[in-house]
Amino acid sequence: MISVPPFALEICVVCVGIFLLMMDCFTKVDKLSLGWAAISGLLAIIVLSFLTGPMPKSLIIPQDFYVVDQPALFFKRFILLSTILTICLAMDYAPVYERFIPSGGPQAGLGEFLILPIFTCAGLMWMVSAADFIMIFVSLELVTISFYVLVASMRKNTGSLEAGVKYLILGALSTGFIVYGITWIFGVTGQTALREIRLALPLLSQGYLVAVLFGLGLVLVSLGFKVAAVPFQFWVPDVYQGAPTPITAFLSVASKAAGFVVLLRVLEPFFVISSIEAKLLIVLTVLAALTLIYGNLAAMPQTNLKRLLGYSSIAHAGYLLIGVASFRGGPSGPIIGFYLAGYLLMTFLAFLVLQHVARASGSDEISDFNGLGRRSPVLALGMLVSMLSLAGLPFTVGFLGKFFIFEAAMRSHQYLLVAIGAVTVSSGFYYYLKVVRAMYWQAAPDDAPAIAVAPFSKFLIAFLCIGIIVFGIFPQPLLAMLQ
Amino acid sequence: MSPLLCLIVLPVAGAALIIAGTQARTTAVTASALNFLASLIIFGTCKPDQGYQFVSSYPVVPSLGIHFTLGADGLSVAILLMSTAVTLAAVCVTRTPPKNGNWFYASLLFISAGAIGAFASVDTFFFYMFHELALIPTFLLIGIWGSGDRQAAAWKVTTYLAFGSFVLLVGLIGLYLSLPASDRTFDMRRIAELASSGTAQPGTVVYVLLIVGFGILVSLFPFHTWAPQAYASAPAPAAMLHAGVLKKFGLYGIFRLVMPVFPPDISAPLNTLLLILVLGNILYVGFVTISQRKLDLMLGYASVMHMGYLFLGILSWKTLGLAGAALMLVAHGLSIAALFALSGELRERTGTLDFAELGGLAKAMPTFGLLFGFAAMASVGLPGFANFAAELMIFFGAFSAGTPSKLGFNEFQVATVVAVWGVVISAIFMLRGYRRIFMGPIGDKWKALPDIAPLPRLCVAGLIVLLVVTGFFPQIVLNYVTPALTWP
Amino acid sequence: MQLALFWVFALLMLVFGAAVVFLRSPVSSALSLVVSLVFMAALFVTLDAFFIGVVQVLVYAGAVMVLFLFIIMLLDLRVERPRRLNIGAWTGGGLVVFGFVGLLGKVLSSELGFDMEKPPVSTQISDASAVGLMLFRYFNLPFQIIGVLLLVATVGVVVLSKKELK
Amino acid sequence: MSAATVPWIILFAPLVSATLILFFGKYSRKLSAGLAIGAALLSSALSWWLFFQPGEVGPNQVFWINIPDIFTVPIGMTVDPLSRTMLVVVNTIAPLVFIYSIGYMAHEEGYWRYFAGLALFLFSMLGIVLADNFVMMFIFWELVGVSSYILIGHYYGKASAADACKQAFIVNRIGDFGFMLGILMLWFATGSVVFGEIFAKVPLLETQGLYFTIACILVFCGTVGKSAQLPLHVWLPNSMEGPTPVSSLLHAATMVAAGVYMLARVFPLLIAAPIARDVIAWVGALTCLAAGLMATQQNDIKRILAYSTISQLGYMVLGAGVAPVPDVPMFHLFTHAFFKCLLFLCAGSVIVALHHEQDIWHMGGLSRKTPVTFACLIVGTLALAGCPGFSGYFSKDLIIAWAVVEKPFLGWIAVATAGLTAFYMFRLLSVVFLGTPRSDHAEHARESPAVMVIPLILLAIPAFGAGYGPVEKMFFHVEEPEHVPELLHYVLLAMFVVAGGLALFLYRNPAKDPVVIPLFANRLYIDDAYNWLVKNVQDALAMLSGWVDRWIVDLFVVQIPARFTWACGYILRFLQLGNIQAYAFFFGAGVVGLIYLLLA
Amino acid sequence: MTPTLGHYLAVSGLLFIIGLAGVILRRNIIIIFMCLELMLNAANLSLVAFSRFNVNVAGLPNYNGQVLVFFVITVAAAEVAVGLAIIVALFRAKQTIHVEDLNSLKF
Repeated sequence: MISVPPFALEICVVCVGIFLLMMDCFTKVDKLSLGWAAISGLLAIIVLSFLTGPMPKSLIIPQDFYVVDQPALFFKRFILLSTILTICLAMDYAPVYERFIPSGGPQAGLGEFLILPIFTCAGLMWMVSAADFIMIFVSLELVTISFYVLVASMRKNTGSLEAGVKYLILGALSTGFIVYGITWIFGVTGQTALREIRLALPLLSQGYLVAVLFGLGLVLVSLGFKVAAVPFQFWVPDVYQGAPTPITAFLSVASKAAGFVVLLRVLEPFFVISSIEAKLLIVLTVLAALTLIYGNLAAMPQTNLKRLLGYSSIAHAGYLLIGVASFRGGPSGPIIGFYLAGYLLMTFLAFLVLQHVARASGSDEISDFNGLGRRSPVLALGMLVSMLSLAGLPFTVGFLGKFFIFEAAMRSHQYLLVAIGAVTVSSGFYYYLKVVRAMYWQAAPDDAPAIAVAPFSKFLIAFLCIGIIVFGIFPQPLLAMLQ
Repeated sequence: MSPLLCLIVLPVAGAALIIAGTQARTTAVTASALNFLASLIIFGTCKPDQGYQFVSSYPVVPSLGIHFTLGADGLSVAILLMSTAVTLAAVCVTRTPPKNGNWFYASLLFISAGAIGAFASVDTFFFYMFHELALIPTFLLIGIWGSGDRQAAAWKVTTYLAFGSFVLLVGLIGLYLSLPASDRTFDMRRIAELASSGTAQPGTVVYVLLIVGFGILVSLFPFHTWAPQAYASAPAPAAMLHAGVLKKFGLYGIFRLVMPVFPPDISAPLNTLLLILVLGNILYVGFVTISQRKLDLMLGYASVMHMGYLFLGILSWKTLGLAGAALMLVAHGLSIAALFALSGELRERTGTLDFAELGGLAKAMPTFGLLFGFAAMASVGLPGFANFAAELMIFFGAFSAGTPSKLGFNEFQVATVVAVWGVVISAIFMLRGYRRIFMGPIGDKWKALPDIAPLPRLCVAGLIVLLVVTGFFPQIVLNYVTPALTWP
Repeated sequence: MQLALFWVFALLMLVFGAAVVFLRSPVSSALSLVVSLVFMAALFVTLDAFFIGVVQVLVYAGAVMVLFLFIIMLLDLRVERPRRLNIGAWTGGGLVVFGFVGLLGKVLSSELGFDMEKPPVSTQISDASAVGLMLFRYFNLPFQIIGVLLLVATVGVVVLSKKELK
Repeated sequence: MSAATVPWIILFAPLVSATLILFFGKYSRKLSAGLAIGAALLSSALSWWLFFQPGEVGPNQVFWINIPDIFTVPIGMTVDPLSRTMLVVVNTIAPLVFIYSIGYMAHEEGYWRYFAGLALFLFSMLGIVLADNFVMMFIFWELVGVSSYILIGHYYGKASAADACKQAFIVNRIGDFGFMLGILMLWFATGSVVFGEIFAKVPLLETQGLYFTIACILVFCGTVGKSAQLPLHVWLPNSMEGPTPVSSLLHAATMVAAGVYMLARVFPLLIAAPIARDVIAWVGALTCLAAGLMATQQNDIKRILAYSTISQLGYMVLGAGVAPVPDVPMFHLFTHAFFKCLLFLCAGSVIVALHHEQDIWHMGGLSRKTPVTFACLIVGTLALAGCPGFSGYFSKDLIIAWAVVEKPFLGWIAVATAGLTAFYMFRLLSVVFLGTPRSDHAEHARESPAVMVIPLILLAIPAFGAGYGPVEKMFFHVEEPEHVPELLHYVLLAMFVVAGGLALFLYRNPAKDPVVIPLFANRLYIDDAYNWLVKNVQDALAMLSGWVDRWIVDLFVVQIPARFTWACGYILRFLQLGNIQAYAFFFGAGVVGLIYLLLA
Repeated sequence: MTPTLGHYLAVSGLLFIIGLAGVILRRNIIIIFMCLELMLNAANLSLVAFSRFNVNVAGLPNYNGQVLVFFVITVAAAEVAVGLAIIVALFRAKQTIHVEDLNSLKF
């Protein structure tokens, strides 16, 4: 039984990335084969992640800022999987991508487009096991900067560029806030490691707690920015709409997930101070409420599916924030993990189908789905499943996620949030079913183009559908991984 | 594999096959016919007085006490039989729509599977999940193949029921959390035990949540407005399944999760209010029904109105009223299904259900008129049909409910008086409808209408025969349901 | 003496910082940014953080500013097109700014500990070596990550600005 | 065949035949008629056999609903003198009518429907007669309603017939509403629905004076609906839309008699509730007066008979209200059954003879064309008008006598009505049969076929003789009240002579009605009042609530919340201005707000 | 008489706010970007101040802060590089770097 040290995982990821960059740079291989190589490499790393042993007691990476616990491992796999799916989508997206690249040849820029997510993946994996503010900051920045590049990388598409700039400015703004926040927390506690902070906090005088709260607030702001919590969500719809579809999916799943993991990690030490805990309860509740309302309600009038999914990702951030806000009922980590896992499946499924339809019709409008039920049953079925799961219909993983969330909320007496949930869930049904209506009620326009679905995409759709339904009925395996 | 599981799996498998592309109609008919036979066998082998049988349980989320537990006692067995019968009838009377009919049949089977699953579940969690399964098929059925203002109706019913069932979900979670943390479970039996032993004390809030949640699903006044419109625009088989079978979910839930759990001191304070709502269903909706000018809307409102009787029987909180309500549940399912089947047939023939345009059709279609007459009389609550026995028991139960042994009138008795007047009201609108459509001089354009086709005739006749049998021998059903509805 | 120096540096830094915001021509904004950052470096020095000060001057005045000016020249940005005063933006901005000032005041006034004088430090080891040691011993992993980050940045810049990708 | 099983056969034979007709009748007219008549004859024979069985036939019950020691509804047969008598009456008249129908319906369509309806009707009536508990009686009560619906609506193609049957059913339902409540109250008080057990608890009930009285009056509502007492009598004249044999069955033996029979059945209760009896007596007296008045101005031969029926039923109810024993009204029911059936059948044969002409002003001079019918009609008329020596005389005068003794005022009302009866019957007689024909139909009228005439003759016999001592003794034991005022009989006799003579004098072959009293001709405007109520109250209310449901309830429960949510979303999305500065501003504002929350 | 911690914090806070104000008020993306740099540096100033005023038993300042400053500067540099690249790409595509012109994605 071989066992690798956990931090080897990220190193392997980075090595894969660098190796592929070299290949891309110095050889004339077909870029898509790079993608396959990346996928297989990351798959191998997932396998590897099941062989990790305990952290070696070495000075190189002190426990203080690199923890590897069960959730962290789960999320590493989660992120690896989402990266793989992103690369699959990206390979499928290649034809569209090439249209928007100032190209000096076939498959221009595709290599970078397929390889950069690997580094993002490494950054995310570091994020989920970061336990020190410096570590958090650095890995966060790695992720953010690589996303700047990926979002803006379709240079001949003004939408992509505009999205890039918006993400850049607001992202940098939130970077400023997190740095300033970290500054204050460090300044008052004299520590950057969460464990140390936890120890230091109880010794502080009342006045310093104000400063701690100030810093914590600033950190919350920029984490809220990452997970798209209202009122820091403004970038989301625009960037989602503008960015290349695979990147949008990657953003909405992986980056949000990592954001939530960090959020939980960062909040945890501050709960020891009861006054801070009370304040946090209020703030988180308010954030969750605003996010729920804004995301769900503003999604209702949308007509562009990509943008709609942007709003829906805000909405789901809201549900996840309910989970965060109901920490009083017990640890909300597993619940959030489960919800995110489900969210991964259904979001990638949705974007996969969207990508096919959009490539055929040339736009992301919901009306492009008219009559899909007869034009391409497979895609329609996939979209149906993912929409129902997003809406939270039973026998899909989405329902279980919501169920666990609201169970926790009731358990911790968050009745306000539950009440808001009643409204938002039913409006959620409305806007997700808008897509179903387009697919099955509306007749297809006569000039509706035929949609080709590669066998591999079919396989992916089937895989994701099955995942959604199976975990919607037998969640136990996932939950076991999270305990 | 437990027989109940196969009851659920058969329709689902049928739907899957249909989507996969087998011949839709034959598959659906075989699946539902087999299901009907299976439920007959179950009905025969079930021993009503021995509580839950055919129990089979698979753990799903042990940490939360969620198990996939199937089981059936007399009550659920009776309702299951009704459900499968109605499903069979619905599938048979279906006229395969021109475009993607396979989805039509698949949706029907899914609705049926959802209802059956709900009635066969002992685990509250799956009980809920199965009911939700029927939401989207309804949406598709009404939205794609509906008539009239189908889109508005489909949106309304879907979002509204989604809202209602979320309220219900919250209520169920509340119930779950009100159990002692040591043994929290979703098992109905255990919940009932814990509640009766007093270890679990769910509060009034939970009670209200459950009543409102179930009430919305059962179209309790004033949450009823989704129902008539939906049934009016739904294709006949969908209306049959939804009004006949699926809607009964709410009442079944009250039998299972409200009756045994909440002691009178929680339920009593709200009785007056609920009675007022029930009278709203019977009297107010009754008048609304009288004012309808189209058959489909009239039937929709009528089914809403009859829910009032059911609720009255339930509120009586007495075995007599409850048994009556359970009998009514079966009877109403059968009769409303027959009525919707016929009105669907009628729409297929005449293209309109407007009283003003129809008339004297019995001349052209005597058998049709006869069958409709039977079904109408059944739903009016004429002796000889199960509905009468049910209404009778409900009235007796409700009249004797409330603070007992006092000959002065309490609120229940007042309510009963009004409810009995509802019998007159339902006679008024049913006979009016019958007179407008089937009696009087016949219009020229209807003279050539062909009489009802053999297969629909067979289905409707079958339903009516069931009604008559249970009407002559209500004891058959009562023997099954009564043990399930008597608590210490 | 130290206090006087501090105020000089601080005020100049703030003034030029404000200049970045309020000057209309990008070039002058950029230049005043440089100046402001240089004075900040001076403040670093007053805090005995010589190494950081030097890095500050090198990286910002040296690299970043050049980059900025270069781009500005490349795009030859003229004076920002004359703006009609955007009331909404200004009132909004003002509100946010004053709100933030208020918060900052609240925080600073909440604790006497902030009024402490500079504690004396033993100066036998230079801060450069100290920071270096920390960096390579203790913060090794973040340091590696920064490496990856720079790699990504490089690739990204290439992807984003190469005239014709191959 | 034991006496215990006979009632079941009697009861279910008609149902079986009805079912068979329902399935096979449409294939052969003979078959349907044969089945129905066979069943009728069978149960008739058995009834007579049962009538001569000595002694009580023990309670033989099966349970219809049985929730032990909570609620049990048996289906049981009572065989006591009362039900025996009623069985005989019903089962003697029914076969005759069935047979008569062969001729009457010979050329009608819907033959099997008709006979199935008749059989079902008979079944329901027998059920009422044999019922041994309230619920069972209520069941058949309703079934009578529905079978009358089927039969009255036989010509459903005619709008008037369709409306009539609907009205009949609904009005009966209204009566049943009261009946049901009465049953509920009695059950709640005694815990049982079986007559015997309830009667046993009468002493306990008497302690609950008001409650008990209300219960009895509510039960009486059933009678009001079923035997067409004021104010629910309107359906009966309209029910003349049905075929004439149906009317005769309806009025003579089955439907309307049910109400009176029920009163007799629950007599032990009524005895204990004096106030309720007063109500009953008053309703009866008023009904018989009002109906008599209305009858004097009708022009449709069947409607005249219909109102006379109502009036006679009024007598019976009055009798139930005043007499000490149920046999008094039952006796009148008994005699009335025969002569009223006879009268209707005569009317029927007249109508057939005139090719379904019913307006008496298109008849006349039929005495020579249809002698047999004429003779039978005279017998019936004399019996109905209470001519001494005819059956009606005995029974009616008995009731009047009791009324005069117990409640003089009501008594004299009854006496007056007796005069009215004579008047309108002789009016009918002379207008239809005497004088000259007023239409060519009447010119060429011809006696009906034997299958219709023979029942007439058969019925004429009891119509004449059913009132005499031996027959009376055989079925009832009634005694005159003591000290009846002597002149009562002379007054009645005078009434008969004067009124009859007056009628014959007034209506000696006039072209049109010499006496015109709109108030009576328009049936005291009661029907109009009902129409007004239905139109302006019920339907208006329905419209209103329909509107409310559409525009108020739906608005507040569904539309407004939905629209509001959507509108909120629509507004919220405009926060997404697309302008980075705006985003930065919101961002900053968010930061400030959040930290204020934290530090506050 | 030396400046206290509070002085440094106040000054850096003001600088931070100035940067924020710039981000909100200016419409030229490059200048907005400069203002962001300003904010980062303000943060650095207070970091250094904190690390200087928080002396451990050995009499050494808390160097974690300065390490973080070092990282921040590096990251900022990288960010500037990428950001300017994006801005250049934008300018090439749309011939503008004014925020008003970036409103094709909204609502």
